[in-house]
Amino acid sequence: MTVQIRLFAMFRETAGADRLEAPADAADTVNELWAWLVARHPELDRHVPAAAVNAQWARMDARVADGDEVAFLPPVSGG
Amino acid sequence: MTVQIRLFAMFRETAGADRLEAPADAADTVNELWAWLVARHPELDRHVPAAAVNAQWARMDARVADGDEVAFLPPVSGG
Amino acid sequence: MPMVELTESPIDPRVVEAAVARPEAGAICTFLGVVRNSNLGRDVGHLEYEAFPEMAMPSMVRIAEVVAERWPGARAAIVHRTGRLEIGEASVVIAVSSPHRAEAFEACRWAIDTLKTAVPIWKKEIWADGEAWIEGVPAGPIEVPD
Amino acid sequence: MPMVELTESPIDPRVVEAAVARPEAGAICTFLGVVRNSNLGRDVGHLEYEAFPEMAMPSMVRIAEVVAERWPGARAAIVHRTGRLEIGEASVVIAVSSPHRAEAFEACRWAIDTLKTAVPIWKKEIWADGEAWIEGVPAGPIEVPD
Repeated sequence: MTVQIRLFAMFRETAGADRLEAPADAADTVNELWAWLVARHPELDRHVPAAAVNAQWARMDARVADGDEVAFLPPVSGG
Repeated sequence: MTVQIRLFAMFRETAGADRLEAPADAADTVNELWAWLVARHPELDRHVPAAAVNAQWARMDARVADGDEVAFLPPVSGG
Repeated sequence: MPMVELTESPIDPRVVEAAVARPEAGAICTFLGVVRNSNLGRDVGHLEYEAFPEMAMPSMVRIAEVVAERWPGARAAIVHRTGRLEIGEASVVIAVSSPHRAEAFEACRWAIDTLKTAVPIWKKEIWADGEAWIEGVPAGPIEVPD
Repeated sequence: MPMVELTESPIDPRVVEAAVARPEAGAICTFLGVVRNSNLGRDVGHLEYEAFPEMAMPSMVRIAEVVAERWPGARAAIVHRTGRLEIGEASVVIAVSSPHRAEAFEACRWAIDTLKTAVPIWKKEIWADGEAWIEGVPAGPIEVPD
């Protein structure tokens, strides 16, 4: 009963991991999951992420369910 | 004592020649030289040429001197 | 299906161009994003690009689809590089073909502008004396232009 | 000196692009004019291009010079084909590099628009049942854009 977290680029390097696992009861929403993550990696606190649930764009108040994969994305800079 | 005329594309095919020679006293201006040419190739009469003297853009009232090369250019369609 | 790729290998712009060539297309506009030797006054040694492939791919496919929907007769191909890139290498190549040139330029410009703001890809600059991830713009779903 | 050419041989866009690549250029916009299989509702068999080389060459050089003057840091290369061209072949390739992409797109667009209206080159369409020279616009000196 877990939620998968994926991190990229600056977030990945800051947290020192590209994937993390949170217990399913850690958060009801994307926003709460970010707070759970920041509690463990306070260096992330100054950042404002975009989020995706199961590789679909999601608002920070979107609900998170058991088995979801939630990605937190820094501002993009491709091209 | 002559003026060289150069023709391109539609004008060249209409006149059946890419180079013609006019006597230097055939025309004092580019416009008069065009009239001289049209008199010999009346099929050109419906066209409005741009002109160049010695490979430089020229107005139709520009003067023509002995030894000049005058080019008559149909509307361009490159690219 | 439009040609859309993420690749760790050098991009051949002619392959991208060829993917959009069609007998009815009179114009092809190709954009290359190239790694520059400096940015904001600092000398750049090399770049590293990272993508979230499961989102970046559908996002680039969507850009190519919008090009075909929004500009009648237009087709787009998009290839983005990932991994380590040296100065002068192409990080992204976008080719757009269309019957006439105005649409090719306009759609190609929209495609690269949108890619830079909507596709989950990040670049890190590596200098002689340090490095930093470049923070661009908050990403989100692609909006179809008017 | 900018790369500017008239050629009877197929144009290699890579060579044109390479002529403007520089370590400080982050963007290259390349335009290909391609022979289409139809125009104004008629099936085109092939095209023939004719140039007045003594004027077309300096005219194209001037376009490349204006690009470098008008758009800081921009460089242009221009190659135009002459003679017989088949469907799908490139009649003209223009590549513009610049530090950032906005200038590359804008200068490349200006260069092809200007080439089409100012350079003494003409095309003839050959159909199954006839042929005609295409009458474009009255040509004249190149004007520097604002």
